[in-house]
Amino acid sequence: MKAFAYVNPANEKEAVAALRDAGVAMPIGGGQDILARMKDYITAPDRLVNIKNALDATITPVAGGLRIGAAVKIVDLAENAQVSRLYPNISAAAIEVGTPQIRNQGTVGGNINQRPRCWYFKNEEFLCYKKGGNRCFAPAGENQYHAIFGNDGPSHIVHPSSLAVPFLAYGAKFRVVSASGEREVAAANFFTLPTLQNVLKENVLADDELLTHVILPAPGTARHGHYEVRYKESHDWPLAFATVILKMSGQTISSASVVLGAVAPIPWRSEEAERALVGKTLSEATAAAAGEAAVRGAAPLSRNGYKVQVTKTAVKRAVMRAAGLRTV
Amino acid sequence: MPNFDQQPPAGGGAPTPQGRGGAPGGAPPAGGRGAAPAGGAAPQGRGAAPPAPPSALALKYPWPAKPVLLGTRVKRIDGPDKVTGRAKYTHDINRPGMLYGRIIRSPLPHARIVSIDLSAALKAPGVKAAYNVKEPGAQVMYQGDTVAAVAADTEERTKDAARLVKVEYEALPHFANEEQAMDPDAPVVFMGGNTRPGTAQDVGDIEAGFKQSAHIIEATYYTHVITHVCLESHSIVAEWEGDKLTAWCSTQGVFPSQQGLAMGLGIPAANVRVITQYMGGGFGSKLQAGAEAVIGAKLSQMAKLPVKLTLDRKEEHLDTGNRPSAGAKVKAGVTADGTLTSYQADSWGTGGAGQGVGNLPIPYIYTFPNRKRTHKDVYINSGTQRPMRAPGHPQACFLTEVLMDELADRVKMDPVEFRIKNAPVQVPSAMYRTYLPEGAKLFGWDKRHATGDPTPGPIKTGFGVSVHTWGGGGSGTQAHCDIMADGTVVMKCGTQDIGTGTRTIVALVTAETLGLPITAVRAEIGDTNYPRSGGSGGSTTAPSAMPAIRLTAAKALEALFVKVAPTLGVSADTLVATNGRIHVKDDPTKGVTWKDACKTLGADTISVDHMWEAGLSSVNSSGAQFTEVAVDIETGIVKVKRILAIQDCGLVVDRLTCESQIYGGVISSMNFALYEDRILDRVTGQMVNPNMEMYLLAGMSDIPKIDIILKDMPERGVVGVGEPPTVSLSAAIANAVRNATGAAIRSLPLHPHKILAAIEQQKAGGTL
Amino acid sequence: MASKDEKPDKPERFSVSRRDFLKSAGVTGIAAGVVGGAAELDAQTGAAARVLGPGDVPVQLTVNGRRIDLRIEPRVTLLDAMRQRADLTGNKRVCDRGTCGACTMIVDGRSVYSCSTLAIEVQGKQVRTVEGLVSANGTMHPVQQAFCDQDAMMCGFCTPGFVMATVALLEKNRNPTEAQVRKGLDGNICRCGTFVRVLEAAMKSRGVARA
Amino acid sequence: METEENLRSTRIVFGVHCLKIRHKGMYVSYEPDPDPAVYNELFDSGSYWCAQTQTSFGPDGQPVRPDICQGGRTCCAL
Repeated sequence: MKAFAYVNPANEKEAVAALRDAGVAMPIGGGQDILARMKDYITAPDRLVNIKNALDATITPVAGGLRIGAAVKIVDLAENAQVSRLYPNISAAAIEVGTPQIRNQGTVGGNINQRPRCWYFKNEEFLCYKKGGNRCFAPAGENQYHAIFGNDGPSHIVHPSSLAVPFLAYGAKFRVVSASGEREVAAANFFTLPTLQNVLKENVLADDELLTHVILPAPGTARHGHYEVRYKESHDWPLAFATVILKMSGQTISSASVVLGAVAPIPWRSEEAERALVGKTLSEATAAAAGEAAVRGAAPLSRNGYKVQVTKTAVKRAVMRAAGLRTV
Repeated sequence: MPNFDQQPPAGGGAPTPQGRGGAPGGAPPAGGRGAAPAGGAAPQGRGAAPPAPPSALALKYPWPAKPVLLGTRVKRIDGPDKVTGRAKYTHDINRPGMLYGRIIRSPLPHARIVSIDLSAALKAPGVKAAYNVKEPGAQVMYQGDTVAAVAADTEERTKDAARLVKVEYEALPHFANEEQAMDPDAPVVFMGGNTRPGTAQDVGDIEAGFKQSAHIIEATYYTHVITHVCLESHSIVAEWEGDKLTAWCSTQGVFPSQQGLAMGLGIPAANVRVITQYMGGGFGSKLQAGAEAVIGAKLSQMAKLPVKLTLDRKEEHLDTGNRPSAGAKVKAGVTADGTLTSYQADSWGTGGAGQGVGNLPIPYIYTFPNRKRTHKDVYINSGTQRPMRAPGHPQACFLTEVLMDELADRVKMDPVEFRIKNAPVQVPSAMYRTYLPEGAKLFGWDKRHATGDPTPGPIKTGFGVSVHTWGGGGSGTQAHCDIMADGTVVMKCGTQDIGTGTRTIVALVTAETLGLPITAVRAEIGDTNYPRSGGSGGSTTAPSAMPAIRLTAAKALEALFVKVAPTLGVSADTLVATNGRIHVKDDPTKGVTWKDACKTLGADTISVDHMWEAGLSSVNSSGAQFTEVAVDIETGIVKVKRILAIQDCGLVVDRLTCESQIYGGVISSMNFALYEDRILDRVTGQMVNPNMEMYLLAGMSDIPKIDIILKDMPERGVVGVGEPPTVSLSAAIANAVRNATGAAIRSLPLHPHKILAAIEQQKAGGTL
Repeated sequence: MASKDEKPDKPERFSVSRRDFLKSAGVTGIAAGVVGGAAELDAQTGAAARVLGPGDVPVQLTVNGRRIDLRIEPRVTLLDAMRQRADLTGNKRVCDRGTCGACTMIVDGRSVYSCSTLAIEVQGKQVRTVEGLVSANGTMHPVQQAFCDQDAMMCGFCTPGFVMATVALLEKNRNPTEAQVRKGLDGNICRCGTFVRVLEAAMKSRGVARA
Repeated sequence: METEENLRSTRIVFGVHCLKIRHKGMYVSYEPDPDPAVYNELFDSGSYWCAQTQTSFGPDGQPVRPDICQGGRTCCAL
C-alpha cells in the first residue's frame, strides 16, 4: 500500500473540499474494498478522505419511502425493520453481502461504488482496460465468472454490488454532492456500460463527487422475490442473482420489475422478463417463462455459458418467491 | 533417518503381524503394487534388513493393557495458550531492532532477467539490506520465482523499497497447462524435455483380461491443482550472533530446516538452531526450509540485525508448493459377475516447473489381475509442487473410485457390494471388508437409490462411498527425560507440533508411563537443541515419537526405581508407578508418593536418553467414507449433507485430538472436491486467484454433519492418521453426485459449470 | 506459450514500471509529491479538515481498556499496529484482504477485520483483541474455555479470530440457533478443518456470561 | 550405475545421483520398508529440491529431479 495522507472531515462540505487535491484523492467508507485494492497496488491514492463521519448514517422515512444515508453500515440496513417491511429484497440482498465482519464495516455507499471483482482487474499483473491498459483478458482467458449480458466490450466485468440491484428495481435515486452543488441521479442512469471513454469507472460519479443518499420511493403494494445462486453458502459472491417486484391487479401481474445481478457490467434490468410477467397470473409456469425470457438475449463468453442456466433459475425462483411458491 | 538407498536401514523393521498388507496401490499381501518397476526385477540398493530385536526395556514396557490416559479424551495442553493469543508463532516473534524482509518475484511465468537495479531501493528510507537472489542472465521459470530481496526497518517501508527494485525481463515461451506442454510442436522449455516418462507397469495379460470382460469402460479422469494455503504463511525470524544463526521457522521439521538453512547459507549445521514452538498449519509444504527461509537469513546476515520474513498470501499461492494434477485415460474391464479383469491407463500430471506428479498409485486399492500402465510427468511454468497431505493418494483414489462406481453400474451391483467383492485381502491395515458393510449399515445405505434420483423437482440426492489407505509408520526419534528431586518431569524431544497435538501426546505418554497426571509433565519440543526427530510428514510423527517417549520415560522411571527401592526395602524390579505413587506392584500400600520418591534423588537429577524401538508402532491404515449430497440440477450447485468416516490408526493416543485430525482431513477433502482450484490464465500463465477470496475454501455454513467411527487397535501400536482421512471423500462426493444426477462426473473440482455440462451430456445421450 | 487456438502474446521486453498500473483507477490528476504533515487545507477549498500524514502521525487508541499511544503512518492497519507496534500478536494476519477472519477484533461491540481497518480510524473507539478476553485474575472467557473443552482448534492460527467472532456473535445474540451461529461465523476460515468443533464450542457457549 | 530402471525410478541411489538432491522421504522418520517399491511409493511425492538452493532448481537454474541430477551438470556433487 502506497503511503497516503488522511483527512477526516466532519461534514459533506468538508468532505467534498478534501476530495479536491493536487494528487489523487479518494473517499474511504468501510474500506473493505478500497484497502484491499490499495494493498494490491490496483489503486494508489495520495489522499484518503474518510467519509464515515461526514455523511449521513441514518435511515429516515420520507414521503412514504426511505432515505438511506451512504454511511449506513450494511448490517444496519440488513437489520432495519422499516427496510424489511417496505423493501424486503433490499434486506435479502444486504444480509447476503460478504460476512458479518464485512457487513459490520461496509457501508451502503461503499457497496454501490465498489470496484469490479474481476480477477484480472484485481491482480496487478494484468494491465487491463480498467487499469488504463488496452485489453480485456476475459474473452481469451478465464471468464467463468464474467458477464453474459452487456458483452459488447471493451470490458466484460460483472457489476459487484449486491445492493445496487434491488435499489434499481425499487426505483431508487442517488443523491450526489460535489463542491459545486448537488444532484439526483436515478439508479437506472447511474451505472454505465463500458465504452473506451468511460471504462475506468462503473458509474457516472465524478472524481470529486460523493454519493450521499439512496432515496427510495414509496413501494406501494407489491410482491417481492429475491434469489441468489451461490457456489458456496459461506462468504462468496453470487454466480447470478435476481430481484423481482410484482404489482398485482387481482390475480394478474400488472407491472413487473426484474433486475439481475452478477451477469453484466451493470445491474441488468430484464425488460424481456418483465414483459413475460405482465398480464400473467402467478404460477411456476409463469416464473419459468420469465426465466427463459430473461436469458434470451444472453451472449456468454467461452466459459460462462453455464451462467445462462443459473440466471434463468435465479429469475424463475425469484418470481416463485414473490408468488409465495416453494422454490426447490 | 532413511536416506540414500545404499545406507542400511536404521533401527530395522518390526513387521506388523500381517506384514505389509495395506501398502498403497495394489493387492496385498503379494504382488499388485501399483507402481512396481516394470519387469519384475528386484530393485537394487536397499536390502531387507533383519529386524532389530526389541531391547529388554521395550519388552518390559509395551503399551499398557489398562491405560489411564491413553485412548481417552485428553484436552490439548496448549489449548489455553492458543485461545488467548499467548502462543507465539513465528509470525509473532518480534526481536529488538528487527527488520522486515521481502522477496521481489517474477510477474512472468518464464523469462530471462535482463537487468536488476537495486540502487533506488538501497537509497529508500529505512532500507538496511538488499541483494540479487538471481543474477541478470538467469531465467525465472514461473510467476513468483525469486529475483531479489530487500529488508527495511518497517514492513511498510520494506514493501515501498521492494517496488523500487527495477527488473527488466525478456519474456520466453511458457506453458500454462498440460495440454500446452504436451503439444508436440511446443518449444523445449525444460532441460530434459517438457515431459518425461514415469514409472510403468505391465502385469499379467491385459488383452486376455479384456476378452474375459463382459463390460469395458474407456474414459478419462482428472484431478486439478490445489495449493496448501497454510494459514501461517511460510516464514522465518532470523537472528545472528557472530557466525551462529537462531531461526524461528514456521516449519514441519526443525531438523530438516536446520540442514536446509545450513546448506543454503553454506555454514556448518552446528551453527544453526531452529525453533518452532507453535506452527500455523503445515500440510507438507513446510518439510523443507525453502528459499524463503534462506533469503530471510541472508538478509539478516547482511544487515547484522534480526529479520522477519513472512510471505504474503499471493506468494503462498505462487511459490510454496501445490498438489499436482493427475489425469488418466483408462480402459478397464469387469466380468458379468463383477470381478475386475484388466486395467490399462495412460496417466499424466504436472507438479509445475520441472516437477511431475510423482508416484500415482493407480489402480488404487483394488485388485485388477492384469495391469498395464504408462505415465508421463508434464512440466509447466507454474510454482513447483511440494508434498501435500498424502501425496498421490487423493488423485489416485479419485481416478480409481469413480471408475469403480461406473463398473458397478455396468454389472448392476451395489457399489458397496462391488467394492467388497474386489477389495484386497482383509488384514488389520486393510479392513475394507469390515468397514464397508458396517458403514453402509450405520449410514442407511439401504436407502440409496440406483443411479439417478427418480424423485421430481430440481434437488436430487445421492449417496457415495470411497475407501483409502496410507502408511504412517515411524522410526528413529530420540528423546530425553529429566526427573528432578522436586518431582518435576521434563520430556524433551525435537519433534514439532503442527497442530496435530504432538505436544499434548508427548506429555500424555510420559504421564501414562510415570503414573502421573498430565499436568505433572512438561513437554518441551520444537527445537533443534532437543533430541533428534524427523519432520512431521507422512503421518510419521506420532508413530516415531510415541515409542521414543514411552521408552525414554520408562528408562527414567527405572532409574528412579533404583533410587527408591532401598528406602522401601524392596528390589527395584518389584516397583511400579501408578496414580502418582511408586509402590510394590502387588501391594499399593507399600510405596511412596511421586514427590517423596523424587526426594531420594537428593542433589541428583535423573537424566536419560532413549529412542524409538520397534514394537510400539506399526504401519498402514485403512478407512472408508460415506457421504450424501444434494445436487440442484437447475444451478449445478452441490451441497454435502452428511459424512460418515470410519478410520483406524492403531493405538489411539488421545481420542480428542485424533478425532480432530479426522474431521480436518474430511473437510480438506471436501474442499478439494468442491471449492479449491488454482487457476492459471491460459494465455499469460499468471494465476488469477492468488488470494483467499477467489481461491475458495469452505466456511462454517458449508460444513455438513460429520460422524466419525474411530477404530482403536491397540495391539498394532501407534499409526499416524494425519493423511489418510483426507484421501477419499472427494471421490465419494463425486460418486454421490453421479448417483444423484445419473451424469458421469470424471473430473474435479465439482464446479456448477461441470455439473450442468455433465447433466446436459447425459440428457443428450448419456455416458452410462 | 499459448495453446494453438489462441494467439500467443508476442514475447516482449516486459519492464516492470509500476507507474503504468497506478495511473489507472479513474482518478484526477497525477500523483503529487509528498504531502506535508498535518496542515490546513488552503483557503480556496473553504473547508477546514486537517490533512494528516503521509508520514508518521500520533494515533491514540484504546485497546482492551488500555490507552496506547503510537506514532504511525495513516496507512498502518489496526492489525499491523497491534502486532508490530503494540506486541499484541494474538490476532493473526493470514489473508490480509478481509476474507479469512484470523484478524477479527471487536470495535465498539462489533466484529471487524482488523486487517481491513486503518488504525487511525478507530481512535476514540473501544478496541478489543483476543488478549482482552482474559479477565484480570487470569480466567479465560467462557468462549475460550469452550474452545479448549471441545478441542475447537488444531494449529490454532485461526483460533483467536474464531474466538473473537464467536464472542461478538454471542454478545449480539445471546441464544442463537445453529443456523445463526453458522452464519455468524461465516467470516472465518480454518484450514486444518476444525469447523465441527468450533460449532460445538460456539453452541456450548450460548447464554454464557459476557465479558 | 545408470540403468534404465534408475532413470525411470524415483529412487535416489548413492553414486548415481547428486548428493544435494532431497525429497520428503529423507526427512520423515519412517521405518525403512524392506521392499524398496513400497518405501519409494510411500514417499515419492514427486517433489524434489536441491539442498543448496532450497528450491526445485539447482544452482545452474535447471530442474531438480533424479533423472537429470546425475552428473554432467556443473552443480552436481556425486
